[in-house]
Amino acid sequence: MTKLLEIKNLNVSFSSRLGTIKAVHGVSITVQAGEVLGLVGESGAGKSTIGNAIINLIEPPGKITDGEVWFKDKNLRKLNENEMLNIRGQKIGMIFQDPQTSLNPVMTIGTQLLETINKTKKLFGKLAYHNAIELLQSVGIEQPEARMKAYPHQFSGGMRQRVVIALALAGDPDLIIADEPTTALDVSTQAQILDLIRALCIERRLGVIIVTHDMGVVANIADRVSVMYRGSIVETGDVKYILSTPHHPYTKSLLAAVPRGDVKIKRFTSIDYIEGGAHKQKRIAVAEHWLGEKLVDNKSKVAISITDLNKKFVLKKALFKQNRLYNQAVKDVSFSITTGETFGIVGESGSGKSTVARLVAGLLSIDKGSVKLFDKEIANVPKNRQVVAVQSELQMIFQDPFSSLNSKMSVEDIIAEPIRYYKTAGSEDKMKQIIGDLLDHVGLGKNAALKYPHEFSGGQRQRISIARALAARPKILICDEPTSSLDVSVQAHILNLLKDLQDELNLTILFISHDLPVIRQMCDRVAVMRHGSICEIAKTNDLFNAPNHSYSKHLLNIMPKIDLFA
Amino acid sequence: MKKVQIASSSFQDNAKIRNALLENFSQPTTLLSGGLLFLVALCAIFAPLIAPTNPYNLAVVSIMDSRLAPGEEMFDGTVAWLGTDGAGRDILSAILFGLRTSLLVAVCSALIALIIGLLVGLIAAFFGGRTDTFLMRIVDIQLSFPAILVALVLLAVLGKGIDKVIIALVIVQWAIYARTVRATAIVERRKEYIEAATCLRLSNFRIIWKHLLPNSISPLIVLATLQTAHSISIEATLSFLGVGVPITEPSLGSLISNGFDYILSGAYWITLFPGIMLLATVAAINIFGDRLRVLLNPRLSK
Amino acid sequence: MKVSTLKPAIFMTAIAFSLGFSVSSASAENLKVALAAEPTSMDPHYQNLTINNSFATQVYNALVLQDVNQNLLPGLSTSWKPIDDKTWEFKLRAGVKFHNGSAFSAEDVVATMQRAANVPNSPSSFATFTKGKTFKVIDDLTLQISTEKPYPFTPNDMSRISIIDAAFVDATTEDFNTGVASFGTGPFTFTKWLPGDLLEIKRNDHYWGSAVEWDNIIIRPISDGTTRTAALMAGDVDFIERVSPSDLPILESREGISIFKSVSNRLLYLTLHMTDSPIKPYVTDSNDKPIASPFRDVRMRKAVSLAINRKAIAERVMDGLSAPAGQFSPEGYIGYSNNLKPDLYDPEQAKELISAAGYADGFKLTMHGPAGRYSNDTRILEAIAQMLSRVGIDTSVETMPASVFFKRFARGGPDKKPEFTAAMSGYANGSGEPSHPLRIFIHTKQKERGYGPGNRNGYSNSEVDKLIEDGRSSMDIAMGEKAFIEATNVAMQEYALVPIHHEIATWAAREGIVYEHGALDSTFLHYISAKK
Amino acid sequence: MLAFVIKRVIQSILVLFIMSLIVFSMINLVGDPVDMLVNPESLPEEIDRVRRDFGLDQPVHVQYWKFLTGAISGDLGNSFIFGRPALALIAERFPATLELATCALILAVSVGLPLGIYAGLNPDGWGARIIMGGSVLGISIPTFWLGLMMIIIFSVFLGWLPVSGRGDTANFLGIESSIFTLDGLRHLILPAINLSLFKISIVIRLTRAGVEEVMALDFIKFARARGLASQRIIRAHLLPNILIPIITVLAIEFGTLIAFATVTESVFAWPGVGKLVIDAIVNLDRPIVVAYLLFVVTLFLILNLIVDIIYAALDPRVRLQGDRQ
Repeated sequence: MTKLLEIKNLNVSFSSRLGTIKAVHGVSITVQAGEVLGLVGESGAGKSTIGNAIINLIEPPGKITDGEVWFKDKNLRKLNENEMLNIRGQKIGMIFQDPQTSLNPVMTIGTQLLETINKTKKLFGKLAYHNAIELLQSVGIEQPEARMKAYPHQFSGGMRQRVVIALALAGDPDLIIADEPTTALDVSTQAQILDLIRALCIERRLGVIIVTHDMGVVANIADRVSVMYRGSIVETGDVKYILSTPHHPYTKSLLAAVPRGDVKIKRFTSIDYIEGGAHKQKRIAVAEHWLGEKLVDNKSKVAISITDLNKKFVLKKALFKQNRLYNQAVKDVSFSITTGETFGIVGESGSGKSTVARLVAGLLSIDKGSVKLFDKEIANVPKNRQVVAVQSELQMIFQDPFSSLNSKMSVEDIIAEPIRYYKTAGSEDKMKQIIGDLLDHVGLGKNAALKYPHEFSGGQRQRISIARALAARPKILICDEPTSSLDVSVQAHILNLLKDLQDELNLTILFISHDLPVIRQMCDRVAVMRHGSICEIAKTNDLFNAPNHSYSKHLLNIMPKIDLFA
Repeated sequence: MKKVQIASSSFQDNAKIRNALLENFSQPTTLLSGGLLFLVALCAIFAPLIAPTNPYNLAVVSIMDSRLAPGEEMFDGTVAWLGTDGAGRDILSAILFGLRTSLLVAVCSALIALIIGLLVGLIAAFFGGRTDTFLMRIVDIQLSFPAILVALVLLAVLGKGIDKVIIALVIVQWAIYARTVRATAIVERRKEYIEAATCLRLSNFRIIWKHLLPNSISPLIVLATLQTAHSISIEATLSFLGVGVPITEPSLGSLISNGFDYILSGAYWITLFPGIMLLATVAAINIFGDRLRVLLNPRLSK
Repeated sequence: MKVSTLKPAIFMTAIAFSLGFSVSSASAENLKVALAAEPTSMDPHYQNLTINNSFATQVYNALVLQDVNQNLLPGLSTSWKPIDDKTWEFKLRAGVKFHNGSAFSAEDVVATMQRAANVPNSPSSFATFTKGKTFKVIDDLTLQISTEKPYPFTPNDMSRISIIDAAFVDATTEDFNTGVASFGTGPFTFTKWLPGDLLEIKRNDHYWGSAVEWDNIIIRPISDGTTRTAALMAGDVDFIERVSPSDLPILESREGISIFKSVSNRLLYLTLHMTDSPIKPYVTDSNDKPIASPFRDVRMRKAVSLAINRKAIAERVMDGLSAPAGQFSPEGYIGYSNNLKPDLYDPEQAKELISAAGYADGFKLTMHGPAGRYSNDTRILEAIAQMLSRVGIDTSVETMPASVFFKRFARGGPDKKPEFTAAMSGYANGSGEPSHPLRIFIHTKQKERGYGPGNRNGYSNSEVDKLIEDGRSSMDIAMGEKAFIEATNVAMQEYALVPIHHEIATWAAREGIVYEHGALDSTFLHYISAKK
Repeated sequence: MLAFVIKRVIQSILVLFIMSLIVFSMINLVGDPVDMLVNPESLPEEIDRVRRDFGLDQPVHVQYWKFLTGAISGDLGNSFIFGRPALALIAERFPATLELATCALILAVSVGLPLGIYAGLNPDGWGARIIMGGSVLGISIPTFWLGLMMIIIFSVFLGWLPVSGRGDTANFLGIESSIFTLDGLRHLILPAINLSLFKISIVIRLTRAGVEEVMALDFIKFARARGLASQRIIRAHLLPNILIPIITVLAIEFGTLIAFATVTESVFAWPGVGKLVIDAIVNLDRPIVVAYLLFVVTLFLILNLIVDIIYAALDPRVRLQGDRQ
């Protein structure tokens, strides 16, 4: 095999008045033709920077400070901007993460394809048109002639990513750099796109660099993998080898943190290597604490009971009712959750799982059906004190750690809010002590109280969210994709914390996720949702071992598996 | 679409913001405009103390001193460094006092309009639905009136006076704030921290006051700066068109428009110096507002 | 270029042609004029408004004309005389033709009088001048006008109404605006009007009087004084009226510009309230408590007059464009009293009078006035406020748009009574009839008899009232004028009003153009001529 | 689309109704037009006659009802001063204003757009600093002051251009405009520049902000990664994306241009609607003020509607619905 690309000792730094941040240092990688190299690492590791550095598209103030980039027999670092124009697109294609933003929204797909073909292949007119049609066909787009005239927003996410791939292929490049190509896609689409890239790679003997944070993706597609940590490559090797026998402690902890779809484990192995700043968790004795005061009076065996829940959203308004278009987000959903149970809802985006969570939490109005919390009906009843009281026993953890905290309030104020509002602490001093305890308990440490949310990382913020929820002394916790935007290692910590809390406080948890392995690790029972309805409700083990519904089977089938280790 | 945000290292983020702040505040334009603004504000606040004469005191101003060239001596012996106007007011003093009036009008109207707009915008964004539609239609009506004409008609109705100019400017401006607040607040409204607050079953008032407001206000601060500059300009224009502040208590705008009658006769200083002051003030506020916008919008700062 | 005989039909066509396709080539015989305002209509009977009336004299003639000092001259009537106490006889001019070619006769006058009083939608009609008069045609060129009571001012009234062709008695205002009906007997014919932009008139070659020398006059309305001056300086126009006082120095110092000035009959005055109750608290003591108007006391009124430095206002505010006044008329003008001189500035005596009247501790006064109605009005008020403040009356000024001012001035108070304690306003005699200001401002208010509609300060003196009424019913004009002058003497010595100054009217033109000017500040285009 | 337009029209009529109510009652509070109209030498009965003739003796609600019934049949009343239909007066003057505003708008776009793009593409260069500094000045200088200064400099001292008025007009393709004569153009230059300066600055700033925003988007980066040259990226990818918001803003700005022309018109004695309406306000010629405000608001509403339609036409993502947001 010949070396297609060789990077030697690449250094990239971002300079500002406060100093220089080395985003990439001393990175050397090689890619052969027909090979897929996985570049894996967590956010901030510098992996995307490498991709941009190869085709010299680093935005200022970023700068390549050292190193060589050899493509075939050319040192790309020695080329000027004009010569680079002939490399980009023609020799090296790029695929970006979000197909939503990668395409010019006001230009048809056809025009974007043709302009690229004009430039890279110097083909014009009919020839270019036929070439474009061929390209669309090759990435699996049906009716390419008609689709040429369509605008990006008329495609689904997966289709759009195919168009992006077609654009990347338009110049017949030898190397494709795919930067998180499937992160923004649904699980099933993700699988298709990965298959497509794999197929193209073999068919056209392309070299491919896949930049990703997802071990599953790497396991599925890559031949070799380089693991990045804080701007450096800590380990490179054959995928099977690395996944089964990782050497570097970072790689080890990374792999340990990946939730397993095959077997449920009690807890994730503690990983200290990663979240360097995290405090040692200082536990408090919950039973004797303020937090546990209200635990004894468990009124009912059934915490949440839902029957025939319905919700639709107006898609298109119209003067006359019959002309309005609706989206039936939730259709006849029924289930009940016993106290102390963790109930999961799994489904792809748009399946209505988050809507169910918000309906239960009372954040959305209910069209039809009944929602009972501890036998108290809350659907479409006047908001009297009792309803509010029972509703406030339910708290929620949200998906996005950045928008779920009010950035204008200090952590102390955020957590204090329910305590102050309901005057549950007695005195200000008592309250401060409680807040300190809560922060200790979720593993942030007392000192976090005086800081503001923006001073914390995503995982830490999720801990603050949990502390805020705890401050309301809830009996029910709804977790809406609480870890989907976190790195795997951080995810493992948060999931461990949730497990602990449930044990200590006998919480009832409604856990929403699109990620089957996570569901498996967290839930006692699972509901599978699709198009607003529940396909199947089963005990977690039963579902994973013997799914009943065909959709459940499909989901399990396309679940990324890292079954190479063990 | 699932929203995937890459949780970049927080410390780096922080450094970036602080960096942007530092970089912005140490830029010469920011320093210059900020400094100028500070100076202007000082002049306005301490005008009665630093002005050589009190141009609003008719018992002191004498018509016999009218239209003295810069540097000439007035009857009572004071030197009019920037000359005197048609009524015998020392231009330097008149600028200082006029600045006070102009700033008072602009800042008051901007503040009051901001408060009204803030309330309307927040209520519209928070409650949504019919409340939103209703309030926004009112805003539309207000915005479809051309500002200068509304102010003109209003002042024709209300008569002259600083308070009346402020009322007119408030009526002209509040809707702009309301619309801006609503635009921001409606985005914030959908964020999860508002849902979290709802989960805590806090009262609507508390959610609006403690959560929605603090997060929706920053674009308003920028808008308020720019609107303040604009108000000064509008006030000057109104004075030019003959409505505005009383003649015996001129603002920068009325000084300019009064002085303009004399420009052909060579008494350039009556309109020129207040004009320069007006321009400097408005430009300084605008530049400062611009910088503030860059500063408060981390996306724009590099 | 002189067209001697032209058939009416051809003439009409020519006009119609020029309406549609006007030629705007600039030739030497064209004059470009910038006026401060434009007429609101081309209909001479639409609105009794100074600018309308002065423009109407270009296209139309009245029976009686006025010169620039409002002396009466023969117009379409060559002579007039009272034949008894209640009847005037007018001899009409022979051989006069309207612009459309039809001949002028007494019937046209009667028709005109009928129309003038009854123009629909007129915002201010000429009925005032025709009311109570009966018109009788004796023959084609003789007309008798009779009144119910002896009325000496019929010729003055007749100088105000433009005579139109009887054929157009039913023409609408719009017909005049578009030129369909606008045929007069005046020195110019109407060519076209683009409201707000320009107004064009053309020489009437068949004019019965002395011919004008301009082929065409193009009038542009430019309301801003500085812009008007700039237009003259830039050569855009040849002639402007109402030079801003502040622009005068530069125009005077500029080569190639001539300036014409004359003291006009436009008076600026202060009115001081003199009835018992203050209408609104515009006078307060030093503790801001409302007090009754101090100006009930004639000494206080005199003190105000003495405190005003009229000379300083003339020099400093008006740039020399005002003449200190002590009565309604300027010197040499009808109704002028030789006994009355403008008060000289005497702050010491003013202070003494104030002490004597019991106001030594001073008081606070708010003066009101219109903004932008009279030349430098707000500045004059400000200057007066300065001067009053110096003699111990702590004065502040409130100005407002004229529309608001006049409503409040007349009826702003409770019961629709005048509102202000001290206010500044202006007056110019339009008809040249000497009793006019006395009847309007000085006579005790008697609404139903038409006396004192402008008497807003409550001045009342039965001796003065009698003099005015006697004068107005005497057919002996000389006798009447004596009575009016006597009434003026008394009223002014009691400061029924405090006169400030007469404005000096100004015109400016490029060199080579002369303007015959007098006490009227309106511009009469046929008095503009080229220097011979 | 049709539903959208219908809904808009209904809303607009409502807006107009409320607005006329406000303006009508407001003007009624001010002063008495009769004081401005009637010659002071007139007899008292003449004053009463005028008040009666204009219907001003009736209670305001009766006057308003009369106005409303007239307005429905397209009659907004006669000007008190000119005695002619207010709408006709406005229509007569409108071409001059339209001409001025159009020229100012063209100037604003043709100057502002290139400068804004330049400043956006080279944000740190000296050129951009000068342009942005200039735009701050442009926003800061009050229009009237600039106008007067321009007259002083270009007309009085340099004598290059005429001071005021509209100049000769000519008819071309049925449009009577001063653009078609040299004299007309000379008259137009100063007022148009004066009116456009503020808008130029606005366009510069909008464009610059748009450029910076769009240039940071992924699709631009992707276009570069596809090897497209900068020229092509600017022309085909950047421009269409910034033009959409700018065009829509401009349509609204056009409305404000017409409203703001009031100031420029009174400085340059331009015979447009603005001057007419200022005089009307001063003289309390209520029919004209009401008609003009209704006219301007209608114009705004129509422009808004057009903006939304243009937006939908230009941006394939937008589909018009019965609701604005």
